[in-house]
Amino acid sequence: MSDIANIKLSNAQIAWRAAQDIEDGSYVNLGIGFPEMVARYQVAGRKAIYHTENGILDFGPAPAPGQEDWDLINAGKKAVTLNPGAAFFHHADSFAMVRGGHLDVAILGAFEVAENGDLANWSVGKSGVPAVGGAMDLVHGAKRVAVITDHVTKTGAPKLVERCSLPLTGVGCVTRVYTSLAVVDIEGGRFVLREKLAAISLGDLQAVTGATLNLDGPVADLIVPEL
Amino acid sequence: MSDIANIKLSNAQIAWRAAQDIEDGSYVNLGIGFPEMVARYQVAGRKAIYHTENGILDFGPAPAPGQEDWDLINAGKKAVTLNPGAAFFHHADSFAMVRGGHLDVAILGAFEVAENGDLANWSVGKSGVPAVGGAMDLVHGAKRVAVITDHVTKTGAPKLVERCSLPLTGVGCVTRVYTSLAVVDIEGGRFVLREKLAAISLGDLQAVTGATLNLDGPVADLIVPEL
Amino acid sequence: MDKTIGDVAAAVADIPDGASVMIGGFGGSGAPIELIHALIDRGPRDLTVINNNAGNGRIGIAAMIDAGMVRKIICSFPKSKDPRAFTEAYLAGRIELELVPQGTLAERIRAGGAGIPAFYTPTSFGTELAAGKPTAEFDGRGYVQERWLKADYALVKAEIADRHGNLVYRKAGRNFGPLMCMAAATTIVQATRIVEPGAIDPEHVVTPGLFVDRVVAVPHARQEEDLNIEGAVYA
Amino acid sequence: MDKTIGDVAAAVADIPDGASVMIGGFGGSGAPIELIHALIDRGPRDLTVINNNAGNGRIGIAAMIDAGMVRKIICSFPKSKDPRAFTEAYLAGRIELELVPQGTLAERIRAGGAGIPAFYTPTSFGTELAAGKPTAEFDGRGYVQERWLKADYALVKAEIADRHGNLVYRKAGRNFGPLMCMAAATTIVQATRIVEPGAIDPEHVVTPGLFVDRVVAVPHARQEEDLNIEGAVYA
Repeated sequence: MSDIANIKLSNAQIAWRAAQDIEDGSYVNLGIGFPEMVARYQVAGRKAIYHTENGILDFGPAPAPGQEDWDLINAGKKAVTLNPGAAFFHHADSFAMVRGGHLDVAILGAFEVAENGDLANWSVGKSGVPAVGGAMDLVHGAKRVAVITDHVTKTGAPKLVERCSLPLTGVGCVTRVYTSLAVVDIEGGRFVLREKLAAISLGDLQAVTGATLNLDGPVADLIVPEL
Repeated sequence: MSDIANIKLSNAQIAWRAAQDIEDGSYVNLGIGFPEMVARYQVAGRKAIYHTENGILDFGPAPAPGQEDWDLINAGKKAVTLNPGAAFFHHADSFAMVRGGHLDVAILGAFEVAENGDLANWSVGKSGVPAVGGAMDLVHGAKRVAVITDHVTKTGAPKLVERCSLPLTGVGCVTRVYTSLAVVDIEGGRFVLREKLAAISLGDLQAVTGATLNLDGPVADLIVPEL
Repeated sequence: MDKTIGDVAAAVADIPDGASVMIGGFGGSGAPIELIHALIDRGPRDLTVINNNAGNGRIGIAAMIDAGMVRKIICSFPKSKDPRAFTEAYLAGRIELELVPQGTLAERIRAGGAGIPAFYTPTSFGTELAAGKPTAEFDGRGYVQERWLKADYALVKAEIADRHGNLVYRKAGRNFGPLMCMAAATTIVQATRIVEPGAIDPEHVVTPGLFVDRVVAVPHARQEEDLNIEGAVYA
Repeated sequence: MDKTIGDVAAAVADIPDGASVMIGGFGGSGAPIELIHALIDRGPRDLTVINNNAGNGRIGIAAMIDAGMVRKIICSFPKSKDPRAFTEAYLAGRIELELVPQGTLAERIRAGGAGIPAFYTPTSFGTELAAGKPTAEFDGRGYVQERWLKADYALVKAEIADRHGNLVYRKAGRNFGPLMCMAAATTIVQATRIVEPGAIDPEHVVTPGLFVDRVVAVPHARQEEDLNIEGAVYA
């Protein structure tokens, strides 16, 4: 397993891969932190409209340094800009969009994802200060809820597991996982491998995955550009 | 009883009396039909802001004939005008104002009012086409829910009763009734007479009332101008 | 992203028999008359119509009823100046009525759009309109449990739309429009004017475009009330 | 009808010990810093604060915590760039935390303002944040029952207010403001500009004046984020 660190995708590459599945005309929410990176790799010629739960639809990238307007921020409290056609709304309307299933895609980070679609991404347990933000809403908030994550933890433990051990964010909510090694769908309570890096064997991939990777048709090579 | 028809207040006079109790700065909803007349007698020097459940706050009187804008109507679908400081909002926000208790006064008509505060004003029974509109919301919608009504029906039957016989609009919701003969509060499940026309004796008033009129302190003369 | 569609006929061309259709408007204010008439031209049957009212005169929803397209109406106030179409169909047993208090109707539609399957309201507690519904007591007061209301389609009238579907309304024509846009699987909007994205100030948008699927320009939209004053008949 | 009040001190002068206080803002956007600091000057104790966050740096809500005024915080995300004030008080057991998912927090506040005592949401179903709450199944899916949230006071920042209390906000500073205005017994608003009734287009009003009790002009309102960048301390 020691060579996983050498072959695995960077965060940028995982974000790039996730961006390829965002269709033209999609309404998208990107979780705070790593998922925000997906917007950088929006496919040319496709228009995605980004939603931020603090009340903006169709915001754009960060302004130039020094040009920040701190009333114009995203859910991660980073300064953003507006695209033509943007709209402001209050928090109840914003979460009506989320909870009402009006987003096409939500992309979130994960501590653990289980083969039954359960997600744990908000709490590592009892110590410290708990904080949940909008994560528990977002997992019920989109027609498609995807996760982007390293395939294993910093200590090498699997993040794709049979059952989550950490406090849940949502039950049975994730349908696709983009990892540093593979693209895995969740269907009927099991992981189905769709793509993997050519450099890793199925056996080695299974060895760093905490639940069975099922096959359902051919497994494509996970191919991403240098970034 | 035959002289009740001669001494009783006109609708305009009942509306005038109800208008005297609307304090400066009040937010008021007037039910469709007869209650709309209360706005005509707003006390000089007091500002009341009228709410209509179809989404306007601070509308004014009807425009001149021929000047109607049929997108600017009240709940009775009559053309209105706007005062400076008016606002438009959608139906859910409008009934949030109602149901959330943000109105100071709602004034409604009645078929029957019971001594327990129950109101029947939307249905005369099973035949024909039933229609409820906003009545059932309005009875839970104001800090003070008052009724204006003739004291008796056209056939002389009491409208102030022990228990409503018609389908209820709301349970225990009315706190004051302005009738063509008297002003009656509802307190602790009983009618308390506050004012009556000087021309009618307490006994005669009781005789046309379907439940006991209790006394709690002096009964004032119900005095209204010619209108 | 361009949600505009060529004409009202194309905008409603896929509404099938048996569909549930929310129709904006309170009386004539906000009534999308041209979309309704396009739907009559298409002629699907067995529709469930959700509107505050149930038609007035011989146009709009009343004309849908006269055309025999409506199986059921969910509304708060099926009366109007000229309610013949509904009244005759209802008394003849040709149309089903679900009568809902107006605020409950609005809140049920909002709940449908907001992913809230049920809520409690004081409205109708203790009345016959609460019959058969679950009740509960909170802080000593009785409430009725009401369910969300969704629909397959919404037909809504706006004043200005941009190509992304952002909307502003006109005066009290707003009424149920923003709620119905949220609660329908497919939202179809007629707008007096269609503008480029960015032409509506982001602070002034009432319905964000994500709630809207199709936008069609009807620059000379008629007011239902004016048509009724003229004695118009759509058949 | 004139809801304006002379200064921020007068605006918050009656907020007593033990009050529940909703405070608008998401991070620094929409945070009514001047009203908060006026409340610190007054110094009521044992407050319950409802906000999306729990303070950042040494100003605003963080400074309220440092001043020992806050008994409990109801929020979704008690973390920030500089969360020392809350973190220290929380870990020392000096402050109680009710953690609520952000959308549930927003909806509970709206419900409080809209007279809806309880509603069902999919959010948090099956998680530890649903522990002890009633659940129900609708159409085969599990939901959690959540209760309305009201407060004695709301402190909200608007961009423009008229003398009747009609409000518009600035960009994403809107966030919880319109909801909190609805849900508090007494709503206190600081506005950058106060105008005469009629100066705000009725189509553009975001919070109608009936939800607002007091309006105070703070023409040179500071942004919490800017103050934190400057290293400001309020004590």
